[in-house]
Amino acid sequence: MPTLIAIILIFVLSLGFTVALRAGATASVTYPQKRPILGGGDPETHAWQRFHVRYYTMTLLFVAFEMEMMFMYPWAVVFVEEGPKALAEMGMFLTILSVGILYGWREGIFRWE
Amino acid sequence: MGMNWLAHLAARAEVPVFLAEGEAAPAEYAHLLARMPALRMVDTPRAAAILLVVGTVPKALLPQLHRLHDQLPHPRATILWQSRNDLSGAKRIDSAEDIGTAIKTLHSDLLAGNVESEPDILPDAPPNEWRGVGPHGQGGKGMMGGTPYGRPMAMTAADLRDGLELDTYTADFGPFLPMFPPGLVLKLTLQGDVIQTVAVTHPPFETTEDRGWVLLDLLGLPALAQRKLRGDATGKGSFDRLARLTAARAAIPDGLGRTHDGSDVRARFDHLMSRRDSALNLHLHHTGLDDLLVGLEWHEAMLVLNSFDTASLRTICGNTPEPETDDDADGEDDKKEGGMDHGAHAGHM
Amino acid sequence: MTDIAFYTLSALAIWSGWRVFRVDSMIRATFALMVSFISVAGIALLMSADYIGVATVFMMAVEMMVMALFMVMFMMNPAGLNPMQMVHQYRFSIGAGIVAFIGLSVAVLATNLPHNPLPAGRDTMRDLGIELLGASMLIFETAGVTLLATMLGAVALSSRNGRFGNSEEGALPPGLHPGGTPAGRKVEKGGGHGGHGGHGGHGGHGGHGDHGMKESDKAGDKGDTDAGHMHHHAPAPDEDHQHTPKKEH
Amino acid sequence: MSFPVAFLIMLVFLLFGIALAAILDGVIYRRIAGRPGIPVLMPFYRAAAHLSRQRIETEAPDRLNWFLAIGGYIAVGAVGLAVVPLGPESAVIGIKTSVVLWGACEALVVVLVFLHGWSPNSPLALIGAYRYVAIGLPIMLLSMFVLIAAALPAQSLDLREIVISQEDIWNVIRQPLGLPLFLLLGLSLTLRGPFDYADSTDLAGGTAAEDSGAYRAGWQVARLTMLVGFSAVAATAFLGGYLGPVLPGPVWLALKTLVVMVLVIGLSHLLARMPVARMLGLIWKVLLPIAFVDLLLAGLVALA
Amino acid sequence: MTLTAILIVASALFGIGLFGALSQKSFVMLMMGLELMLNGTLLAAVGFWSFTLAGAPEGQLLAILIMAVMAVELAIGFALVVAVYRKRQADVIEALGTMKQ
Repeated sequence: MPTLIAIILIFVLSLGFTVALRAGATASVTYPQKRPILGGGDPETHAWQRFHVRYYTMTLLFVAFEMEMMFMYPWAVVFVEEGPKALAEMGMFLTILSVGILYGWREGIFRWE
Repeated sequence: MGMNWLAHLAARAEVPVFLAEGEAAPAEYAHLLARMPALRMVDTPRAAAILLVVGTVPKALLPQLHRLHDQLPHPRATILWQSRNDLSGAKRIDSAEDIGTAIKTLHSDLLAGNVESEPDILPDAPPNEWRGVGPHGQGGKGMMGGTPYGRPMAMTAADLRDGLELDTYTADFGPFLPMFPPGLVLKLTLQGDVIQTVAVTHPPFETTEDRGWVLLDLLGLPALAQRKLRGDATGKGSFDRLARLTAARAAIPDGLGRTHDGSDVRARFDHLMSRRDSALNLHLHHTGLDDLLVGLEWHEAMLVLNSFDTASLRTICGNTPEPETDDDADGEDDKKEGGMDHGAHAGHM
Repeated sequence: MTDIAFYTLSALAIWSGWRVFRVDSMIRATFALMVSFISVAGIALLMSADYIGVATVFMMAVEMMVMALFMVMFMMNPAGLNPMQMVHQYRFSIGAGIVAFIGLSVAVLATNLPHNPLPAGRDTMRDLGIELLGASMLIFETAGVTLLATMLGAVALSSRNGRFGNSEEGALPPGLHPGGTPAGRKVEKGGGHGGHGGHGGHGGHGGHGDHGMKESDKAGDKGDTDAGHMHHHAPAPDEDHQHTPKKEH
Repeated sequence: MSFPVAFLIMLVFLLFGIALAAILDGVIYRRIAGRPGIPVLMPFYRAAAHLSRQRIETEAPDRLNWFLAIGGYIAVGAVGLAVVPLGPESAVIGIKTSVVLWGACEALVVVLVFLHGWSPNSPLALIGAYRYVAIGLPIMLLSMFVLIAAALPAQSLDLREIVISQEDIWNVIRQPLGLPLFLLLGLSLTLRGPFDYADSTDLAGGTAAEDSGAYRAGWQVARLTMLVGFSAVAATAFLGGYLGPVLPGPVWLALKTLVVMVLVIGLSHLLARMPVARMLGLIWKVLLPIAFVDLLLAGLVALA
Repeated sequence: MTLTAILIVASALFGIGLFGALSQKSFVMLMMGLELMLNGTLLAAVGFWSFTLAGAPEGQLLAILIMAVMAVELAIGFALVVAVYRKRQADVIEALGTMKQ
């Protein structure tokens, strides 16, 4: 509960600070000012688009790999208590997952597709 | 009262200046400006208070200059340095000695309200006519149609690298982007951050400025770039040691931007860092910008662009196809329409 | 105090969950879902689930980030500049949602739930660790294998740079008119891009230099067979604007 | 230490930290650029200059997310600082899983920086946002591994326990690979130097390219907040936090935070940035295996 | 804060998720509905763990597994979306029905 209060307090203060930033400089913005920065150029379309993410396969691998953290945190707490058994089990777990990374590497997913 | 106090503090800051380089700029102007402690060159007009036009911007690029001018936040002012351009309200300076103090004074005056902030040059109207439909007045016809908020939406095209048909973004980039050689305007089509097509709208100006520091800047070493720009005052030995420490050479991918004679960005980087006066003899007869840039992502493309000296880059631009002229512009409309139909079909809209 | 926090967080979770399907912008939809998850994480913290609560934020921030990438990549009008509703069987869905909610709530209210709360001061992290390494060891390792399978499946399905070269790469651009010669220039062998293939090794053999070449040759071989297929499935709307060849990447 | 007192100390720590970080940034930049002078007040003048300029919004921006990105980034950095213990049993956020909470902050940074680049509807900012995600996601794995390694000898995910476990020997010596890897993460979290794929020069400022006026100042403050938060966490996890003779705990913590801050700023000016695809490969193929080795060594040392 | 209240919130989240999963045409939005349903399930699991299991670790394990399911669903789901989009340039569910290649 105190954790939650502290976090909420920090968020309220930070967002309040940003609201104060918004309050300043109220001059209205004109259309020529609004143009996106292109060094003088004028774009044909909106920049928001179906953006081609070049590393999308990597993100899928990452999401699966990152799940391992969920198991690793509790493991770290009991590691010394459980000793070599813990080392062996986590070693096995990480080895299994590393195979996935090696496969991804071989498929070239860490490049810009 | 409160505002005065803020303006008073603000006037003591380094003046944020955005540089717009034109033709026949004063020699070594970048070095000169770098040695002025009261100025700070910024990357984007959004951060600048003063627009400094150096040299003369040719007529063909005046619309771009006007657009750039209007992008600065108020209060703003323009200084024309050895320039034959004409901007209403802008101050002219010709001698190199005065430029530092002139900018500083103008900035203080702006903040104190002694000088009016310059108004927009362009009319206050959206880039395209639009009248929103939809429940909140936004948007146009259908999902992808119309010109919501004054611009159409991007259209799909097949990608070069992996063939996914996602949206493309086409625009003229430059001539006043800090990472572009001055004067260069490229019509780029991007998909994500990868360049799909290149056409030269305007070649770079002829200068003999050494742009080695830009390459350092692009490699994420602004402090070192500044050291190089400020010149020999700090000693060459220490610069070389620092440059080696940063592994800047290793950060450039091997073989990036290779021309037909086999020189790549790394080789040209070495040459720029070594400060030899002789130009690197490049054979660029059949190399166009499309050969060099198409398929590269943005950062790599910028490294390639800035690794050439201006003369070589002008040759390369000469080998590059021109952007479509009016005839083709019709064709382009067709393309848009076609894309729209296609998109609509694919998305069941 | 706890009750105020609980009701606020619950309201936030439900409201942002509802917003997910009501906003136009895909980015807002995704991050509304993230806010819903974070609110649930806050409720978990209230129930002294220190680990699950915080870890939910951690995991869901990442997952929603990835989701946002894909949402923007594949959804038309991703920023919601034009208003839109991409729904079908709307009434049925609303009905199903309400029925599910009411059914579950009634079931909850009708059941006499056992009350056996978490003892105060219990080291739940340690419990979980012991459980993972002891009794539930098999679950833990099975999860590993499942995740591996997920990784392999996801990579195999979505990546087209297989060890046999790109699945569709090297296909020549479609002709200017049906059956015509391919538009655009021929792929240059080597050329200015030779070195670029070395962008991040391909497979265990870290050889970078000549790799792009090899791939382009391979792609070239496949080109002929694939050209027809390309043509038929991707009638590019901008056929006559295709200046550039597909280069080796 | 009661909660309000701890919270106030944290706020003071944060404000001084931000000011000091801004000054240090200027000083180190000038040293490397070969310019004379120590500009102590320049950051404040610069902030005043930002505040006195107009705040421009772009065409049809995502105002809500623009606002949330800046405010959220500040908040997340401050939460990072709040989990750091100022003395025995006196962290503002005293939670048993503070390492995981810090991990959540890291993950949220990626989201917020992405939103900051997404909001203005501008091409260069958008590219910066997407590039940052490519690096920001996988580099979190490094931090998770080295922090778990630091948690092993403490048998707890609580930073307070991690400090206590360093009474004999600091983690920076016990696990020599940990701090360097963690510093790389710090560079990425604070958008600096070789990991500055979001706000880089080749994009004219990237996600910050469209920020003007007060928002520009706000974004810089947010980055500095994150720098302070990160440095304090690094000092706690690897340099023994508040531990030290003679001086009171918070002073030691401040000194160590300062050391990490100097390291991060120095590294950011002295390491070149490589194209993003190369960096992606480097993280997965080189740095991640090193993080594995760090964890393995830490495990063996903890068992020995 | 009682278990009943928590379960009602959880069922509300589940209901909204079900509505989303059924009504959305787009495959990606459908996945968001699924995630929201799992969100409700997660809340219920933590609630049961906290109020009725006396802190038995299996409750937490269940929550972790729910998150793992989300990750797996996300990864495989998006991989499928990419694969389908390659073939069809569409991301709506109807497109899956006509996949016969």
